[in-house]
Amino acid sequence: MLWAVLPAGFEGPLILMLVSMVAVVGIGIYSGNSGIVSFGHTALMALGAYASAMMTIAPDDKARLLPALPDAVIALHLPPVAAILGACAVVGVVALPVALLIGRLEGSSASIATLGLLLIVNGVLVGARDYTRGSQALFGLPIAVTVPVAAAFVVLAILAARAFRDSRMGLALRAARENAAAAAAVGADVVRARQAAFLLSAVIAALAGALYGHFIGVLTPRAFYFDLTFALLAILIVGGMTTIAGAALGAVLVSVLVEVLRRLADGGTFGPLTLPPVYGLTTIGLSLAILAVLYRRQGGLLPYVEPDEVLRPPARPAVPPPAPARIEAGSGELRAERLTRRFDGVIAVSEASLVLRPGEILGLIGPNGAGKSTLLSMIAGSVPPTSGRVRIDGADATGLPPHRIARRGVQRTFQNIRLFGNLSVLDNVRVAADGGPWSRAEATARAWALLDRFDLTALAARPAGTLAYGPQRRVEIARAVARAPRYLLLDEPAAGMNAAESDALLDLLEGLRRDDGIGLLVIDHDLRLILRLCDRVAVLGKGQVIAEGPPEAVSRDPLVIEAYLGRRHAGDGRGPARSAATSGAPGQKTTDQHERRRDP
Amino acid sequence: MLEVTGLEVAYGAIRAVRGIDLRVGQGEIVALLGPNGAGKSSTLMAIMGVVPPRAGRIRLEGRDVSGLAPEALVRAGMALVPEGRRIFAPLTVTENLVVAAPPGRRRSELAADLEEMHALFPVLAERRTQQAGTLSGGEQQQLAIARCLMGRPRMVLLDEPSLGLAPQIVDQIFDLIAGLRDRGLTILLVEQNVDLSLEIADRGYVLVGGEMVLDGPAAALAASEGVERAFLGLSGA
Amino acid sequence: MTTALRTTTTTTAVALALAAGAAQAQETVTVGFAAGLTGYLAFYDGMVMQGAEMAVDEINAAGGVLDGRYTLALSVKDMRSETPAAVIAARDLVAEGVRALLVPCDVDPAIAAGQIGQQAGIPMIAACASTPTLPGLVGDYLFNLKTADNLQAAVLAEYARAQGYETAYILLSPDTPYTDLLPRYFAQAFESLGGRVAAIDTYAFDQQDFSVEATRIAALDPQPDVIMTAAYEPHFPAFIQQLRNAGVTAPVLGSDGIDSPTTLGIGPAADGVVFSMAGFPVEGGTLAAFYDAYEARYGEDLPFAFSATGYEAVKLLAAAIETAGSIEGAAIRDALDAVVDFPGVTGTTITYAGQNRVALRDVTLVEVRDGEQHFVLQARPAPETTPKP
Amino acid sequence: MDLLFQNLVNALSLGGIYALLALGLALVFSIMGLINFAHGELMTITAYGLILGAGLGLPFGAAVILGVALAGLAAMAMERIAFRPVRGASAATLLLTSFAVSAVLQVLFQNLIAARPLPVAVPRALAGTLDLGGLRVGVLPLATILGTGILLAALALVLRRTRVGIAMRAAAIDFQMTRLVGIRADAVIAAAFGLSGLLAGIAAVFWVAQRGSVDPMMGFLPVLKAFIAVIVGGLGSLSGAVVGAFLLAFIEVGLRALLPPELLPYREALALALIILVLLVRPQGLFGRRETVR
Repeated sequence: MLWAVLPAGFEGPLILMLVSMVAVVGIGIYSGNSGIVSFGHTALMALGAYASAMMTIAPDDKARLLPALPDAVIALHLPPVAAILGACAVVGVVALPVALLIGRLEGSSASIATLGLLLIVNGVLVGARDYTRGSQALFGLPIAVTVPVAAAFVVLAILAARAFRDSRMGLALRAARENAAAAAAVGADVVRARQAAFLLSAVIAALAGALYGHFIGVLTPRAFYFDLTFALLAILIVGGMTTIAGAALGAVLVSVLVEVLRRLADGGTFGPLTLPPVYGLTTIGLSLAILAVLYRRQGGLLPYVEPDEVLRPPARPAVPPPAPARIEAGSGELRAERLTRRFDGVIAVSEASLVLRPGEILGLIGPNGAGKSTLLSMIAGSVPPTSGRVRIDGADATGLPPHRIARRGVQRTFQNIRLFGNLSVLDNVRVAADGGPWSRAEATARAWALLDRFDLTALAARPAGTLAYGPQRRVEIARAVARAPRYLLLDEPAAGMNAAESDALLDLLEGLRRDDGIGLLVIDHDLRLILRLCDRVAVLGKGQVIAEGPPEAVSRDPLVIEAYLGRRHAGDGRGPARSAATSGAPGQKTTDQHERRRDP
Repeated sequence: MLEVTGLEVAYGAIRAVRGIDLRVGQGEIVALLGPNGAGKSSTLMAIMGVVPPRAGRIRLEGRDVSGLAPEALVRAGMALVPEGRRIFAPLTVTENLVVAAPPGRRRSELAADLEEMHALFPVLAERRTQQAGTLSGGEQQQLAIARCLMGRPRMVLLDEPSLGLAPQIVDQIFDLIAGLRDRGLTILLVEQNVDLSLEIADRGYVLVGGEMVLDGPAAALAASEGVERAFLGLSGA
Repeated sequence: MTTALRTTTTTTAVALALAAGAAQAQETVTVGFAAGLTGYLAFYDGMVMQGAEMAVDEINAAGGVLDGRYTLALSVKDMRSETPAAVIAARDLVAEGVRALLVPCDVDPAIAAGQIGQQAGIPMIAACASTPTLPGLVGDYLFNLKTADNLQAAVLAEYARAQGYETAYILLSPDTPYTDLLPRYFAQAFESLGGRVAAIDTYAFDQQDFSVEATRIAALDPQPDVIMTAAYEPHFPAFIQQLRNAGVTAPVLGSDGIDSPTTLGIGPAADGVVFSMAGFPVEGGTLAAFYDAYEARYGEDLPFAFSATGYEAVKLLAAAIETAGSIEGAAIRDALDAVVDFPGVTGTTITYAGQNRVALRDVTLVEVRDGEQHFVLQARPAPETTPKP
Repeated sequence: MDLLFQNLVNALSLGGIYALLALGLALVFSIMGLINFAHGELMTITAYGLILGAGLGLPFGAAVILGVALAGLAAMAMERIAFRPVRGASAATLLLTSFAVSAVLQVLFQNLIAARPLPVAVPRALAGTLDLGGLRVGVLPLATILGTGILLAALALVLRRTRVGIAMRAAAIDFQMTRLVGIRADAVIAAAFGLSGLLAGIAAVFWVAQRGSVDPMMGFLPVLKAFIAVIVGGLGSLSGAVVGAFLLAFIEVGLRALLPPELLPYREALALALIILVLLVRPQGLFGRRETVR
């Protein structure tokens, strides 16, 4: 037994290291998966510690220290380990409304809310002195945390954290950390996942707090305030917030550093060296270590990928991939009805209507700023329309959030590729497959099958952000298909591709229509691709649908050409002259226009 | 005036600009045309030092300015009117202009510069105390141009000045741009509006998929079908 | 590690002993101190440490304890003014084999470290935490040395009544036992002597603005005869300044928490403040001599009573070891528990016998005038005035 | 009536100090996205500067100038040494960096200056009271209100009228664009830090004058309050920071003056709850810019 042979002076620091490991692994469940730095988990630790104190301090002492407590609480006298677990349950209940609230927030507003939680809990613990002794120490907790007890709970915390990380929710949350819009677009309910993560991490934090209480034996609100918050965040940042291994490694490194510095700070003789005491060395050393990591490796020492994920390539499950039935033509339609969107008084899209049926490919073209992406975003739910309706297979879907639209069978890709950059290619697709009507293993099998189909198998373990442009596009489309959508909205899938790449893309898209029966809406500037691919083409100009029909007809429509290139090209005789601005030689006209514009 | 050679811009693994050459002569208006996503804005941002290029050289008036910070390029005589105008909306019109005056400029000179801008853009004179965010799109575009002129640049880069503006306003803006050349400025104009751009430009380049596919005198480009084909994605057909 | 350390020390000690021509080999008795050398306790614990160092050196220079069989050593661990670190420091010290322990100046870490020492059966002295309930909370190995809160309060109350003050306004903070209990003891004693408490107001520890409280006092009609508080830094300087700024002129009584340079340095606002302390360096007294020695050694031009009680603590331990004739914890504890009229360096005698490990000793009152302390009186309160802890 | 007036004075003087601090925090935040928790140490530096000035035999006014100047210089040094390497990093990274800087400075103060509180003598003139038509007002609160008021007005003038002020406001709106009109990034950031340091320094003078002492940890609490004020006002909004500061001061003073004694212990929690209430209604703060959804 390791701890039995440890010099006596090391047992305390070792236990403290294990307890801080439980804490940071717990915080990591929320912060690591969601990417939101939390300042509030120290408050949850405090709640856990105080809850456990209520259940373990001897009734006589409780009656003396906290006479205002209800008799039932005073009478409670559980053995420490039972009380620690009980405290986790209590904090779980208390943290539920907090989790529901904070889980709704993202980014820095969530961080700030957690800071508010820290301040409020501290204020309440200090203020409720009849129940907590306020700022004064609450003592008499049995000192019961030994190395094996702490180590056992570390294992428990790591298992819980790992289970969450690998769960559907955990994967969805990590995806949202990388790109919130894309996570919503594949149908992930990020809010729910974040709420669950907060709740679970709150419980683990409470566990850490209770362990801490039963290690120190004395509680004060001040012990669970900024100093501890800072110390725990330092561990997370140094190790790498985004992995469990990083959190654990951080706990080891920081604890060792603190211990070494603490001994150095006390002065004394180290071999031939005699050092004078340097007070505050620990704080300085810890701060400099944090700065060093922040300056050099902002993701921490072990970012994003767990060590075992590096060592073990992702495996294919034994189950066969589910193959959704081909979607029948005529089984419904996606309708955009008179959709309008204003931004600050500017009309981006005006009364645009479209119909997309399963098994057809509809092109949407138009010059820059015509409102194509806005129209697509309105259908996909990421931009709420100012007016108009979206109907999916007859049901009204107007104003639904993107993940609900996605769950109704509408998937999209983005003009600027939005992948989950630090997740593997496989996980990128798996996040979406997770939402389908099949088991987890089947979802994974489906993701593999799609990688095969999109020629991505060799790249399965690569972080998606490190791929070249073409493969990134393919990953994005594979991801959009993973949930077996009925309708697929593609925003400039060929932008930036060379001819060979866009030819390959063309085949892929045709395959989706032919083999799966998916209805595709394709926005692109590459008219060659649009003309070859589409059954119908709609043209958007200044927010309005100005033409719709078979590709050949549309491509000759002078209104279309004018919208793209200006009036003169529309008038150079390659189509029916519907435009008014035509006369004279090009050079001549230029002057005319100049004249006209100068002198209105 | 401006000479760009072998410019490459990449965001992570995505190559937005793939080794282009570009030259703008003293007093010229050169149009850089191309469809959405062709890499036009990336080119401008790289020239202005906002995005570090992966490769390539940028020379201004013969001097190598590659790798300079945006503010240093501004002091070297270059200015950018960015896509979407990016005026300082909560600031007044005058404050928007004053902020762009070089640090060394004296009060009297500054006042003269403001007068000049007011003469050039009468609408800005009318609205000098108004918050810039309350201006119409066209007025904001004028403000953005005036702001860049406050630094007395010799070389101006304009990114999609017509974007989101009504047609008559676009006409006005293009008149203004043509007028700038008459004041001796050299202009690199990035546009989607091919017709109008080629009307006022001396020469043009066409960028597709991060690569330069066409260049030539404006009139020749306007007459050629190549531009149209490039735009409509027919270049390879 | 522990053994190695002891061997080195022993070797040095032997060498010294041989050089001095002494016949016996000496062993070291280590006194541990889990001290807040950084953080908010640094001022207080640092002084206790220096006083203790002086006592250790003095005793060793005089040949050690138990007929020179042992020399003393002081082992100090910085607990950074953090309670958990105090536990770890105390555990380390226990593991190192200390024979006695000094606990930090604040009650929370003192209790935390005290629990460790109590478990290990090591006699402990709280050299500057003055809460009289502390020994009761921790157990039979912990002794209070500093003037206990109830003693200070009783002497202050006696003084207030002697000055003819009828009504008192009390400002307390429930955030520490010291700032909470001491004023309450004062109220109790003041009322038992026939005075009346006009009002009790509270402040919070994370409060640095006292304008509201000062305003409230200024608005009292009639004004209280005296204002009493146990607030210390940074609250006391802020409170007294803002009190005077609000135009309140009533005399202010304080306690030994404000025995610090700040009280003397804030200027006119502190003039007239009377507060209690452990002792005053009257000309020719033991405390004055100690302060001279302290200044000579550490160069501080303003030593405070915390250094003296740190010194007293080690002296008391040494005396207890002599009485016990042993360095065993239980024996030292019993010897401490039986101490009667031990002559302290602060100019008072110290008695533990019959006092439940709370030192019975004189309290000194001083008045602040022109940035200096002026002796007012030294007294031991009447037992019937002294509130029970 | 008298009590109400007194507490109004109290709230205004406390709010003024919070406002100076919040403004400094907001200025730096709006330009480089950093919530500088080491801002409090700038206050501490000023306070030590006052002591140094007194030690050098300077008159109080000169000591104030010395202390405030030290804070300004320290702020710029802090930016140059600690924050420049992480410029552009995430908000959390920046925040942690500032925590670390704050911790290092506190330890340095403890080791190099003094662990214990040091007294700061304030001129006798500031300790008196004035009689304003039957209403008694302390000179110091009055001086604080006047001082912070004049300073806020002067600052508004600087931000509106001077070119460096306009540049700072522009940088707060769109930093990259500010560089694109030729403003040097380093200069504007240094100016923002310097100004925030001066503001912290002046706030520290008033704060220390009320407090009478300085210790290494002194700055944490007021800066925490200022941080809350900035959040309430809306991160990134300068006028919001000022409004938030006064709102917080009024809530704090109001609760302390009006709460019944049995609820007084909960005042901090209650104050925060009120703040959270404000944020629930306006999550982006009173003057925060709502991020546009595109």
